[in-house]
Amino acid sequence: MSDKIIAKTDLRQWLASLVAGNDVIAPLGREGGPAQWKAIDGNQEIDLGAGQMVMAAKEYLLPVHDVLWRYETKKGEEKLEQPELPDRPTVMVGLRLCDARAISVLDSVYMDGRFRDPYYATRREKLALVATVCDDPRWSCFCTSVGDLDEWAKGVDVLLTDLGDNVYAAPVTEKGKQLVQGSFFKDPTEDQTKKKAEAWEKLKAMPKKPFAGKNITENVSWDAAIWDDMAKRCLGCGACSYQCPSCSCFDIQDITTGSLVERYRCRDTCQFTDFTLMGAGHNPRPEKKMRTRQRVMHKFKYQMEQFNIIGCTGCGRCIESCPVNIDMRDVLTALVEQAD
Amino acid sequence: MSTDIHEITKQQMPNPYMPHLAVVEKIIEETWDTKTFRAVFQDEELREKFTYEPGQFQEVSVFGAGECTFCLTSSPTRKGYIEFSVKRVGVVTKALHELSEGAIVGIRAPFGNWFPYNEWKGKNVWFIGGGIGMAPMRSILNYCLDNRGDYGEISTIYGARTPGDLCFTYEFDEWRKNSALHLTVDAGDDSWTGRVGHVPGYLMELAPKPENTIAVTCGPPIMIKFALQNLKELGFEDKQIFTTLEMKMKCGIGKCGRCNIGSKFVCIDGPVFSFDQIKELPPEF
Amino acid sequence: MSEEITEKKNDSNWKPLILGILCNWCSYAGADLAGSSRLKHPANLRIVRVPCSGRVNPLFVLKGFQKGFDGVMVLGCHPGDCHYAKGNYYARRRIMLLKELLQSMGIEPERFHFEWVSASEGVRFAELVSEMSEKIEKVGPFTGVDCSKVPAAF
Amino acid sequence: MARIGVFVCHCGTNIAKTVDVEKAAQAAANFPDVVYATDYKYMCSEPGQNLIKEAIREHKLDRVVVAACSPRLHEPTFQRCIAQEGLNPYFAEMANIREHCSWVHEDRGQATEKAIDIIAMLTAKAKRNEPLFTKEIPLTKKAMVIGGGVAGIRAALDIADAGYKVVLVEKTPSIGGRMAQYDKTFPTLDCAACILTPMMVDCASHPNIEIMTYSEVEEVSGYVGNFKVKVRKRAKSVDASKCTGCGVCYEKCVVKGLPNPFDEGLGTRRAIYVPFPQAVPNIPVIDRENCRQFTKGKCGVCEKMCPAGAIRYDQEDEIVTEDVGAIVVATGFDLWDYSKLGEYGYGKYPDVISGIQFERLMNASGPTEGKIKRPSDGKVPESVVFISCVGSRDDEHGYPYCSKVCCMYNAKHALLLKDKLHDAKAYVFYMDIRANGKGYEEFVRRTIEDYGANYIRGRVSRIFPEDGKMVVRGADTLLGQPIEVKADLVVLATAMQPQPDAKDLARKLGVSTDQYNWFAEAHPKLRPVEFLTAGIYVAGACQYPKDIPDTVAQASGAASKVTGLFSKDALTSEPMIAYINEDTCVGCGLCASVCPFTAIDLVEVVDRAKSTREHQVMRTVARVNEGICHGCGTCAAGCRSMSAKLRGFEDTQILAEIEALANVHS
Amino acid sequence: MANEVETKIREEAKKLLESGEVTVVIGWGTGSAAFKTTPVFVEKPEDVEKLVWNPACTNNLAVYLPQVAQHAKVGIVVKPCDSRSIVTLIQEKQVPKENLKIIGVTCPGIVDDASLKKAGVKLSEVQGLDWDTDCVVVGAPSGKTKLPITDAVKEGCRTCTQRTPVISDVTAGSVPAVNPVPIEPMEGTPEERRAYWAKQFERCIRCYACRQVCPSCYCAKCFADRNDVRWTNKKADTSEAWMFHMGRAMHLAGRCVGCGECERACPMELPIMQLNREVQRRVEALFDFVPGMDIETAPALGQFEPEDPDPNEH
Repeated sequence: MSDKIIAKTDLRQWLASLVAGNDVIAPLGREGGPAQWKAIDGNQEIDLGAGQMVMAAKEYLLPVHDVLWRYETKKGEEKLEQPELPDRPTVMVGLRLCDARAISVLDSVYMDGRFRDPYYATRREKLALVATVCDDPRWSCFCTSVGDLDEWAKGVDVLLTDLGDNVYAAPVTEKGKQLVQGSFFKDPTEDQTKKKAEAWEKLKAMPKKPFAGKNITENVSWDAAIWDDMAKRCLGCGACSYQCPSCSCFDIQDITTGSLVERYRCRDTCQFTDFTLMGAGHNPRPEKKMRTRQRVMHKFKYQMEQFNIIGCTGCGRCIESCPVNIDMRDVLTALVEQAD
Repeated sequence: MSTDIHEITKQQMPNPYMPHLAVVEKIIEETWDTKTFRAVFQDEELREKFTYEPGQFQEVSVFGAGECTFCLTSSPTRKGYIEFSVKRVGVVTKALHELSEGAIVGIRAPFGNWFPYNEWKGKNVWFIGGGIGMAPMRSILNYCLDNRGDYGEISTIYGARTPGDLCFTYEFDEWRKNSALHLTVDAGDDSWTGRVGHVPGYLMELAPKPENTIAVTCGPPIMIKFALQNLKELGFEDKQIFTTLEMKMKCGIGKCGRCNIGSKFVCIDGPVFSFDQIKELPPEF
Repeated sequence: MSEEITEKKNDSNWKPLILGILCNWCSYAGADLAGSSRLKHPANLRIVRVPCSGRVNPLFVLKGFQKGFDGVMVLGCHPGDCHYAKGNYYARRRIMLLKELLQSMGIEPERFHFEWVSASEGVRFAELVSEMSEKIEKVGPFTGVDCSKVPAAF
Repeated sequence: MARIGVFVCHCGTNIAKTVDVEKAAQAAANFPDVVYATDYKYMCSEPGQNLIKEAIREHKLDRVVVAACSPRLHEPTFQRCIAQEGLNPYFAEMANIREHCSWVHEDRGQATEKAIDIIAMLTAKAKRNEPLFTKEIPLTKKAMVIGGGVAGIRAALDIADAGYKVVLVEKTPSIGGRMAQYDKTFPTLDCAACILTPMMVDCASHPNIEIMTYSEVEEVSGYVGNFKVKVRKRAKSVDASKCTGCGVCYEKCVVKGLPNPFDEGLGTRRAIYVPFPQAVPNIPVIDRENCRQFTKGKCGVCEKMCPAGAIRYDQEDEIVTEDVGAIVVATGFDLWDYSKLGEYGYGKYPDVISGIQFERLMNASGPTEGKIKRPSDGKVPESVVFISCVGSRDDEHGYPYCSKVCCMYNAKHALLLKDKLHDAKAYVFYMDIRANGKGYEEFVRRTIEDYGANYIRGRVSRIFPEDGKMVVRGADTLLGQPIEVKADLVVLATAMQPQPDAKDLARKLGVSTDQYNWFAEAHPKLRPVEFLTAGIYVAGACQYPKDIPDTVAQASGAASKVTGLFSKDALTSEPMIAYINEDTCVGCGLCASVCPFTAIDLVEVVDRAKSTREHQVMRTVARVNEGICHGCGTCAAGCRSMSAKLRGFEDTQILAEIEALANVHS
Repeated sequence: MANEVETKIREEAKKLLESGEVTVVIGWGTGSAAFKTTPVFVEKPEDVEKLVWNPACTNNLAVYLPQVAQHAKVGIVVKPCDSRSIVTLIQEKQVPKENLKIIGVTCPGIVDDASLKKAGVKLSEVQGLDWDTDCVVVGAPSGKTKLPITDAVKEGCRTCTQRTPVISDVTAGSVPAVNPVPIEPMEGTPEERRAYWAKQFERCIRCYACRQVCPSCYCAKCFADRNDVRWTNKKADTSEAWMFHMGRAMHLAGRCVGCGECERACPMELPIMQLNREVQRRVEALFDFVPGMDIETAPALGQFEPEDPDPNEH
C-alpha cells in the first residue's frame, strides 16, 4: 500500500482532522496517574510516546462498565431499553501490536463464537486500529516469544513507526488507507523506508524466552508442579486479568435507582473466589491452585482449542502488575521444561 | 437432531442480552423451599412461535435483584408457556420466591444443548433423579411421554430426602399411566407407605438392563457419583449415560467465561453431556 | 451531575437535604418531643431511626455523602445516658474519626454533624436542625464526592 | 416482590392541616412495590384499623406502611393490627409524618414534600423487612423495690400480697422515707404516722418481703426477667439477728448532739442511733464517722452495755447479689437548698426554715415534741410567714417547674399553726394557688376563710432580721403596693428536686432521666409507670414532684405492672436482636469486645470447607446469646465483614431508606 | 550490608526447619528481575539458600498467615511494618501466636518499581540492589549509582518511624540510622481536596489488588463483594470507587500499619497510602493509638475511654 511519512509536528493536526469524521481514542496523559485511553477532541496533547499503556486497548471495546439495558419498572410505564451504541467510526491511535493482537483474541470470543456479542461487535466493526511499532520494549515484554509479529501486523489498519522527527505511517487495510490522508503526509524516502524496516527487525530480534517456538498448548499440563507454586504465592487479586489485553471474562450486575433497573457488565476475573461460586454455596474451583491453573490453561490451551488462537500476546502487564512477582515467562518456561 | 435451535434462538433474540418480558401466570409451591413458576411471554407472537428443546436452560431476571440460570422444566410439546423450578438459595432465587402471580420477569431463552432424544428413539429410557435434579429431567420425561410411541420402556426412579421434598407430585399419576415411576425417600413419615432408602440402592434393586437402554441421571453430586458407579456395575457404558451439568453462569452465550471447563462452555456445549463426553473434560467435577 | 448542581446553585428556592441518623431512645424521642412541643424548624432533615448510635455504621454516613446529600447528622444519647449503656461511646470513637476523615476528604465540616440529644431536649433538637440548615445554606449545595468541578490548582 | 400498602393518616387535622395527605397517598402509590395507598382520618381508630385489614385481604398486601405519628407511640398498635390478618407483625412500618413533620413545619408544600420522602424511606425499608419471631426466655418471679418510702412500701406490699417475693432496698437505716417525717397529711389531716406505721410494720412482717436497710444498689446487669442486682449492705455495726431493739446502746452512747437528719437538723441524735422511734427495722446503726470507737479507737460503751451482745465493730459492708425479674424504682425526692438564695438569707437566719423543718416542729415525736417553737430562742411564734415557690417556678435560681405540693402544704401548715396557736398570725405569700386535687381547693378555702390565714399574692424580695423578728418584705401584687410583715418565723416551701444520686442510679439501671435528673418514664400517658428498659418501673416522686395520693397510686400501678409481668410463665424475647452470619464470620472478636452486654461469645465450629471426613478442621466464629442481647447493634456497626447483623435494623433496610431518599431527590 | 542479614535469616530458617519447630519458612526469594523479589515458601533446610534480603523485599508476608499459619507451625521473615501486621493479626485472632516463629529484620526502607522509576532509574537496566549507609545502591551495566534513601524508597518507607520489628524471636541486622520524613497533613480548601480525591478515585478499576495484598484485609467476604447488601457496586464510577476506598479506609482505621503494599499493588497509581495516613494521623491524635505495637492493647475502635474526644468539645 501507499506508505506515508508525517512530521511529528504535524501529528496533532492529523489527529484533529481525524476527529472531524471519527471518534478518536488515544493515550491521554492524566495528572497524578498513568496515561489512559480517552476520547480526544483534537485539542489535547496526546502522548504517542506513552509506550505501553497501563490499561490495554480492550478498554474501549470492553469498557470497565458497560450498560446492557435499562428497565423502567414504574407501574404502567414498564419499558425495556437498550442504550445507544456509538454509530460514528472510531479510530484508536497509539496502541501497540500486542494490544492489537489481543483484539483479535477478543474478536474470536465476541464475534466468532456461536453467539455474536452486539455491544462488542457494534464497536468493533466501526473501529480502526492505528498501531505503533515498539521501539523500547519494557523489561516485562515477551511478545516475540509467543507470536509472529509479521502476522500480528496484518491485524491492524495502520502501522506507525517512530523515526525520530518523523513518523512512518504504513496503511495495512483499505480502511487504514482512508485514514492516512491529508496534506501533511508525504511519500517516504528510501532512507526512511530502510530505517522503518530496521526498527521492525530490531523489535523482532528481541531476546526470546526458552518457550519461544515451542508448542505451549501441548505443554500446558493439568498436573504441572508450577500450579502449586503459583497458588502458594498468588494473593487472588485481579490485577493481572483486569489489565490483560485479552482477558475477556465479565460479570453482570443490576443497579436499581428508584424504579429504574440498569443491567451492566463489568470486568471480572477467574482469580476471584466468587467467580464460580454458586448461589447454593458450591464452588467448583474452591482452591487458589484451580484458579491460577484455569487462567493459564485457558489462555494457552482452551482458547487455542476453541478458536485456534493463543490468548496471550506477551505484553507483560500481568508480570508488572503482579504484587508477588509471579512471572508468566517463568510459568511458561517451567511448563515447557517439565514437558521436556 | 432437528434444525439448529441456536439459529432459532438467534432469530428470537437479536440481542441475546435483552430479556423477553414475561408474566408469571402461575406459581406452584412444590416443597418448603422450591417453587415452580409458569411464565407466559408478553409478546403474543413470540408466545406462539417460541420453541426450545428438552434439556435447554434459560436466564430469568427479577428486575432489580438480578438474573439466574434455570433449566426449562416444561416440555416443548406443551405450548404457550414455559416453566422453571426454583430452589431458594441466594439473592435472586429469594426474590423469585417473593414474587406473586402477575409479576413481570425477564427471560432469555433458550440456551444450551439438549437431550439427543432423536438418537434415543426405539430405546428404553431410565430417568434417575434426586431432589431438585428432577427439574431438568421433567422436561425430557414429559417430552418422551408425549411421544410415547417413539420409545421403549420408560422408567423413573425419583428420590428425595423426605416425602415433603418430592416435587411434581401432581404429575405422578400422569407419569404412572404410561411409564413406571419408582419413588423413594431417605426418611419417611407417618403417611409414607413407599420405599425408604437412597436412589442408587434402589437402582440396584430395580437393575435395569443396559441393552438398548439410555440412562439419564441428575441430582446431588453424591447421588450422581453412586448412581454412576451402579450403572457401570449393571453394565451401562459411559455413552449410554447422560446428565446435565450445573455451573455458575451469567451470560448464557459463551462470553462471560464462568462456565468454562476445558475447551467447553457449559452454556453452549452443555448443559447436557454424556459421561463419555464428561470424561474428556478436565476433572473439575 | 454537574448540570444538576449548577441548577441547584442557581435555584433561589434550594433547600439543603440533610440525612439524619438518630438513636431511638434519646434523639429520635427528642425529635418527637420537638414535634409534640410544636417547635418549628426547617423541613430539611430526613430521619432514619436506629436503635442506638452504636448501630451507626460509618458506612451509612459515607453512603449519604456518596448519594449526594447536602449534609448528614448523627445524633445519639449523651455519654452515660445510652439505653444500652455503652453503645454511644463506641459510636463516638467511630463517628469522631469519620468526622475528621471527611474533612481530609474535602467534605466541609458544616456538612457533617455529630451530637448528643436526649429525649428531653426537643428544643435543642429543633435548634440543631435550624443551625445546621443555616450553615449548609451558607456553604451551598453539595457537589458530590465525584465533584465534576476540578479546580486547576491541583 | 413485596406487595406494600401505604396508609396515610390525617390524625384529625394534626397531620392533614399541614400535609396534603391525599397527595402523599397518591405519591406513595407510585413507589416501587406499592400496590395500594390511601388516606384516612384516624388510622389508629377501629375503622382505620379495619381499613388496613380489608386492604390486606383485598390487595394481598404483605407489608404495611402507616404514615402517621411516631412509631414510639403506635407501632405496637399497627403490629397487632396486621398480625390479626395473619401477617408477621414486623411487616408493619410507621412513617412519622406528625411529630417529625406536620407538627414542626408550617409550609404546606415543604411539609408535604417531606412527608412523601419519609413515606418513601419507610416503604423502602418495609420492602426489606423479614419476618421476626419471639422466643421464650425464663422469668425470675421476684422483684426488687429500690427506696423504702411510702411508694416503695406500697409497691412492695402490693407485689408481696399478690404472692411474689420482694426485696426492698433502702439507703437509710429505716424504711418510711419522707412521709415518716410528716406530721399530718393534707387535705384530710390524717396523722402521717397513723397511716404509714402500720404499712411499715406490715412490710417488716410480710413473709414475702425482705427488707435491706442501710443498703444501696451497686450494679445491675441482666435483662427483664433475669436481672442480677448487686446490693451493698453497709455495715450497721450491729448484728441484726441478735439485736432486740431495747435501745440501751443509744441511751448510753457518749457521743451526743449530732444533728439528726430525720429532724432536718432541728433535733439531735447520738453516734449509735435509730433515726426515729418507730423505725423499721428497729435496729440501731453506728455512725462510724462520729463514733468514738471508730474515730479514736477506744470507747466500746455500747458494746459493753448491749445486753444481747449485738454490737459488731468489725462488721464489714456486705455485697449480696439478688436475682430478680423486675425492679421498681421509688427513690423519692430531695429538697432544694434554699441557702442558695441571698434574698432569704442564705440559710444563715435560724428562724427562716423549710417546710419540712416546720413539719418536724409540729410533730409530736419531733425535736420539740410537737410544740411550735422557733429555733433561735425557742419562743412560741406569734406570727409566721409561709412563702411558696422557693426554687420552684424560678428559672433564675431554682427550677422552672412547679413543685406541685407546696400550695397544699403551705395551706396545711397555716391551718395547723392556727389550730395549735389560735392567736398566731399566718401569712402566706403565693404566686398562684394550685389546689387541683380531690378536696384540695376546699381545704385551702377553709384555711383562709375558717382559720383566717392571711394570703398575700406576691413575691418576697427580701427577708432580714430586725428587733428579734424577721422582716419579710415583698409586694402585694393584688393591691399593687409594697408590703412588709414582721414575723417570728418564716417557713419556705422549697422546691422538690431529684435525689442527688438519681443520675448514678439511672446509669446503673440503664434507664434515662430528664434534664433535671428526674427519672424519665417510657411515655407520660401510655406508659407512665414504666421505663423504656423492660422490667424496670417507676413509682413516686423520683419521677416528678407528687403528693402522697399520686405517689401511692403510682406505686400500686407499678406493682400491678410487676405482677402482670410475673403472671406469665415465661417471657418472650425481643425479636430485634443481633445474629451472626457464621459463614462469613472470621472470628476476629471485635463484636464481642464492643458488646455492652457481653452477649457475644467466640465459639469453635467445624470448618466445612477445610475439613475432610478423616480430618476435622475447626474455626472460630462469634455467636450471640439471644437472651442477653438487647439489640443495640453496636456489633453490627463494627463488623467489617458485615457478618454481625441486627434483626429489624439490617444494613439492607437502613441503606434502602438512604437510597430511597436519594432516589426521590435524584 | 544485606549479606550479613541474609546469612542470619538463612541460619535461623535452617535451625527452625531442622529442629522441626516449623514446617515452612516464608521469606523473600530472588524475583524475575534484579529489582524484584518474590515470596518463597521454604520447606526443606537445604532450600534456605533461596531466602534473600535486599531493598526489593517489599512484600508484607504476613498476608499469608491467616491462610497458612492458622493450623500449622510457620516461620516467617518480617520487616518492622510486617511485624506490626502480625501483632494486629494475633490481636484479631487470625493467627495463633504459638504457631509462629518470627525472624525479624531491621529495615532502612524498601524500593519498588514506582519509587525507582520516580528516582530516575531505568528498570530494564537494573542488575542489583543493595543498601549502603543512608543510600540505596543501584547496580547497572554503566556502574553503581547511590541514591539517598529518602529519594529511592516507597512512599510509606520515607515516613516510617519503626525501623526494628516490634515482635520477633530473633532479629537480624543493626538499627539503621535513617531519619523519617515528617507526615504533612493534607492542604487545600475542602473543595480542592474533594476534587483531588475525585480525580484519584476516577482511575480505580476495582481490581481489588490493594485489598488482596493487605494483611489486615482478611475478611472472608469483603463488604464490597456482598451481594445481599449493596454497599458499593462494581460500576466503574468515581463515587462507587470513593465508597469502596472510604469504606476500606474506615475498616483499616486503627489497624493499618502503613506497610504501603496497597499503594504498590495498585496498577492505577492511586495514592491509597495518603488516605490511610490521614486516618492514621487522626487515630493517633484522637485516641493516642498506634496500631500493631502491642498484642495486649485492644484495637482502637474496639475500645473507648469515657474521656474520649467529644463532639461538643471538639
